[in-house]
Amino acid sequence: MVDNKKLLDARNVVMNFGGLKALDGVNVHVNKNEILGLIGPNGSGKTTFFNVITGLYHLTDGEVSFEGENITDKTPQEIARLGIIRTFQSSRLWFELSVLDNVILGMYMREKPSLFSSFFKYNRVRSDLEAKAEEAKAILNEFNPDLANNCYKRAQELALVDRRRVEICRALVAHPKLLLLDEPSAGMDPAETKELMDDIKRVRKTKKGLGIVIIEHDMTVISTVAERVVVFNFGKKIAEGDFSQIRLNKEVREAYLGKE
Amino acid sequence: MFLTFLLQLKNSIMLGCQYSLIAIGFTLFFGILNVVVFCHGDFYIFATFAGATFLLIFLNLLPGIVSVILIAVALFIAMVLTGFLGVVVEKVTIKPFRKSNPIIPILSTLSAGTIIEQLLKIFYPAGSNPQIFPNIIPAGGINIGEFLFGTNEIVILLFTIVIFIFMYFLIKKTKIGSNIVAISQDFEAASMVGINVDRYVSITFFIGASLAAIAGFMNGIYYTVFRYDMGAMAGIKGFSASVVGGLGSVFGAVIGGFLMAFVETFAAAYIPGGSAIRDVFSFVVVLLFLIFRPSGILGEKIIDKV
Amino acid sequence: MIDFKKINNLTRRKDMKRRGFVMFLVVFLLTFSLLAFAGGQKEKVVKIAFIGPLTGPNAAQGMGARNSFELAIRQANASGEFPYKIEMLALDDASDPAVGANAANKAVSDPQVVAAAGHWNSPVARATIPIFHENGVALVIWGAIGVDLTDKYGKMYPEITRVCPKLDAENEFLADWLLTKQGYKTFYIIHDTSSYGKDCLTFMKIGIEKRGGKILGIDGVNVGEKDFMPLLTKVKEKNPQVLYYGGVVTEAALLRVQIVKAGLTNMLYTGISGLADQKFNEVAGSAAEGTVIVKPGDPKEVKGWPAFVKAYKDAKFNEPMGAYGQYAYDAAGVILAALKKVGPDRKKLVSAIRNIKYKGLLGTYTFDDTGQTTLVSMTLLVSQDGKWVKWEDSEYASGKRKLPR
Amino acid sequence: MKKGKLLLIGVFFELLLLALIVIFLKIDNFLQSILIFAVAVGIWFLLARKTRMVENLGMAMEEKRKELLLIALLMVIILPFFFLNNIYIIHILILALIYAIAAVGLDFQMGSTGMVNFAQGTMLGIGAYTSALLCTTFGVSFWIGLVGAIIVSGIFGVILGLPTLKTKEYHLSLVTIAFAYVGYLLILNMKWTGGPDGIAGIPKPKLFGFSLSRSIDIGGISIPGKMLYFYLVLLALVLLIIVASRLKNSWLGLTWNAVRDDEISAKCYGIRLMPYKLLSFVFGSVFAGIAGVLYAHLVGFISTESMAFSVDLLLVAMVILGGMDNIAGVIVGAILLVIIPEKFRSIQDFRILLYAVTLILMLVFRPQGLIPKKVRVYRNISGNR
Repeated sequence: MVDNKKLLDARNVVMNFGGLKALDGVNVHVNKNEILGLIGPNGSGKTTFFNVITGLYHLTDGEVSFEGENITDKTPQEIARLGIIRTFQSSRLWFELSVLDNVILGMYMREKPSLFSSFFKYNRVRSDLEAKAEEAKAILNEFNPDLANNCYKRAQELALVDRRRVEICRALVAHPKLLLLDEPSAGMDPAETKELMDDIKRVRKTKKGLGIVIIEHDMTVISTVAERVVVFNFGKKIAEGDFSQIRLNKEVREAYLGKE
Repeated sequence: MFLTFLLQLKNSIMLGCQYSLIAIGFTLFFGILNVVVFCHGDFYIFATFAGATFLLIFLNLLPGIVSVILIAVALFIAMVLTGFLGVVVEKVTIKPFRKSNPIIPILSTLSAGTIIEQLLKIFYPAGSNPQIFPNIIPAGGINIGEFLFGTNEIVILLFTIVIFIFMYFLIKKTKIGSNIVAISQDFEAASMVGINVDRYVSITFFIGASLAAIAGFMNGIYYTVFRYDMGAMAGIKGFSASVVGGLGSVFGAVIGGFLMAFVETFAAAYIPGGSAIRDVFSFVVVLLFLIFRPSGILGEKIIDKV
Repeated sequence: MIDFKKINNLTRRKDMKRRGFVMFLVVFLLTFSLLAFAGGQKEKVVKIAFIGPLTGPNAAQGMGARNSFELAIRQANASGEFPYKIEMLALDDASDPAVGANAANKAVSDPQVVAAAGHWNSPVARATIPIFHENGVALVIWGAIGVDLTDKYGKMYPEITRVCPKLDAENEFLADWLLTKQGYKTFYIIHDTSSYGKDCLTFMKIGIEKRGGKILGIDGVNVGEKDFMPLLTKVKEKNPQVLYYGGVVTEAALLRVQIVKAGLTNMLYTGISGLADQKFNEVAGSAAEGTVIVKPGDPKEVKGWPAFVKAYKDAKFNEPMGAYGQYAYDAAGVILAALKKVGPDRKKLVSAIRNIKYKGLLGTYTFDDTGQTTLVSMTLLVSQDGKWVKWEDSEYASGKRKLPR
Repeated sequence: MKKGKLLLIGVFFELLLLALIVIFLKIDNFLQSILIFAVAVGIWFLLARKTRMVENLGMAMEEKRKELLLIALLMVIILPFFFLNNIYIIHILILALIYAIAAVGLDFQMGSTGMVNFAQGTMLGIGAYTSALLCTTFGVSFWIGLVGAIIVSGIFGVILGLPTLKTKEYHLSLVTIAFAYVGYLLILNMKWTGGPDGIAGIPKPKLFGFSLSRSIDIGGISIPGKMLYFYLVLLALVLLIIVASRLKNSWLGLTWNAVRDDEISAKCYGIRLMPYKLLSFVFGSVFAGIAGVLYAHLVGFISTESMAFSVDLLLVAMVILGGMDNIAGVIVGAILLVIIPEKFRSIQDFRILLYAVTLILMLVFRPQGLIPKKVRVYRNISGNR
């Protein structure tokens, strides 16, 4: 049962790079507690859509609102603080930091780091950080015990799968309300993909009210996890609905499935 | 009054020729590898040494030969030597660090520059003293009324213009140019479509360094006195010029070079006590550009890719 | 002491190798400690410190002076008038006050050092003078000509004396010659922004204005500047009779060459000892012709000179003597004379040097109450056919050639 | 492995190190010093190859950190007593510590936040000039001069940091270069800074009444004033190290590293770049300012030579050589680059050349520096290592 309160609502979003229209008036909304699949051929503007929502790109026209609040002109930082957290296609961890530090930094927004305390209440700051470390370790353990065991590895030493896992952990500890996953399964073999999907399912079970948008090429992922699917092509939304309908949609077939 | 203004204009153009030639090198290197080669100024002074040395040798070995040919040959040798120096420096101090933190190449090239400078100082005969550039261009020149246009100035100006035109054709019209441009737009892609990236990197460094060589040679002709430690400042000025013009844009580098020269010359000429702090003015201009228009005059806007 | 057995047990493998290493460590440690703490026990020597720019931009001057200084010491040892061996402790100040301060500290912290001669750069002297004062070691300045060194510090500290003439004397002499003897009226002053250049400006300005000359303009340039065209274009507009440059050889030569380029042929180019180096003529080439400078006491006058030059040659130093060699030589002479009188005692030497009357290479040295030598003689040089020629025997004096006006 | 034994190993190595340093400083002969250096390095490699010594040492550093650091500090405290008869070496040691302070400050930008800064030497100069001017013209005490310098250099840190809003990497490096030159030229050409003459006669600080310039007698042995100054600087260094390590091990350090490693994901986790970059500049500049004050009052004379571009480069080299984002490393780098050249004075002209060559070799073969940075360790969490 999905309660149908809109979490994110993007109305006719337009994004221009010079001449080229990366997004051409798309309307997308995400509900609480739902997993929205976002598919479309390469260069159809999926990632651009993420960048617009998270405020990395400033959109040319249109409006994005989150929980009824207009976030069109907000900075990435402000948007993140509202609870929209994303992962990246080419995973963007802090590579010279340890896995543990990466996850701990995910909790940055739950903190109010103050210079004063780092001088004069240093011990408290440390003990607090160590508590955070415990929490980080716990969630790493949930996803993959070896990660927890090698939590002092530098992020750059990790395998691709683990990088994505760490990225998801990092995102979760930020207590997001809306989680944007950009091709989490890219470059994984079926087994790994399977694990990943289980992880995602588990996440949405444990985290109440969390909305997830997931960009994917791998249709099996979409078909298993996504409750609703939106299809982009050339920066336009060409279809919307659940996967079974989508796959029958003629336009989509030409644009997308036709390719496979 | 107005005459003085014209003369100052000429002075700044003379200075601008050198700055822009150095700046082009910076901009080429940055374009192709996204590195700033901090020893570029030392290429320049190295070339001045090389040019002077070979001119002296020629003038002593075969006196009475048409000096134009001698100059051409000496310049050519200087260009080739400096060009190879550039290639070597790239191989040793930049190639190993293509993937690493940009701080590293900054430092490696800086120390490479120091090494060149020190080698000149230690191993060139009486290298720590000021050196003489043989006076090859006949004195005199054209006098338009009070306005004196020295022969060497005319030579430098014409030659610089030729170089600019040559560069334009090289970049726009030749295969080399198009490939270099391709690499600067997307290193990986270029290597995928089968451009021998390393080769073109070397070529670029050869070209850039030999441009610095030309600037160095002109430096000799124009000032006739030079010293091993005059490279560093020239390098920093060239770098500033290329940034002001917009790193990555050759034409911008030219504009930037002349702009810097104008600022300096007129600060020295018209601001009371300005000659002592002329560099302050040029650097302030650089700072203003960096703060309000980091992409420079012609550089394309810097957006970090996601 | 450390129980090596334990350490062996720590390091898990039980072969003899490791014991070997640890022993090796110990042996190496002991040997080098011995090597370190041995030393110092030598025959009775007295050291005189020499400080000067042995590296850096002014290394040429520094090395020449160092050699001349060493020459004097060698001669003293050879003379056998001293019951102990005299050694020179040559220290580098690299023309950098901080390095100079290090060197001064090194000198005063060596108990064998009884006195010191130092410095070509005035800023370095300003940094080291307090150190020598604090430790009560006499410092004879051989090359730094900043006026305040004696006028200010020399007055305060008895340790400080100077054998070379100070900078204002030279400018005074030059100004007098230009205005009263030659009757030039209008001047333009360019100086580098070093303290030398600034002092030049100060005293030349005084000298000119005192004699009713007119200064059309003053400009500073940074050391290392090479492009003087904007400045000279400005000067051309003002059209002075004389351009005075307060600075040193490289910029002076660059300036000279560009003066000709800028077509300022009817203007006299002049300066003081900063230009007094054959290098200027070499570098400026034909442009140098007709440059007039003042240089303190041309040594070639004094009769001891040929012997000195010969001795310097025979000593087979690698570097030429430089413009200040003779002063370093006499600085050594002053110290040695005082040493002969009162023996190796820092305190006694201080007063002995101040009150000395010493017949040196360039003349008889006595010091006034600021520690400045009273021995002053100036020579006027003019660049003629790529050489510095004494004004008196130049073709300009004889009227064969004319100075620009 | 028993902890006591670990401690023993640590102490043993520290003693060894101390002995080496003392010997190295005592010897005046260039070749001998080189020889010692070679032997030391050789032994180190042998140990690393053939025995567990080095691993154990590493373990000791982990387990017995506090104790070992304390002992090390004690050793540094007794160090000057080896040179009672040679103030010069104490002078050099003081300089080393002073540059270490400035280098640790520079590391906030280069190591923690990944911004190259060629103006640290200029900041040092600014601090030195501030205190020098205050003390000579207004005759205030060293301590007030120090406070003044901290404030002024902090302000300049903000000014230098502001352009980082717009610029990165090479552009930023040019900003700092330009700043360095402008600062240098302005101070050189202004009247009230003494221009090229610099400022002489900067007083030695007074501690509990007596001035550090004169030597005092304690139980027969006279302790030279230099030595007291040494302890003053050492105290400053220790305090600043504590400050630095607290900054780096608290949230500030983490966020700095986040900004260094990836600005975009930093943004996406709510980290605002500007304040953190500014902070790293401000702290760095304040450290440089303090170093400058200590320098000015040590030499007693300050002029623009002490803030020339070469000083900026030297400081950068110290950070690289020692190891970015690692306080211990940076300090080692600073001390090496101050002490070794003193030995190289005997080969005068080749000195700078050797610098440059070593730096390049360093970058090629060990870019992470002599003592590379380590990952943060959180003690009381389960399954550590």
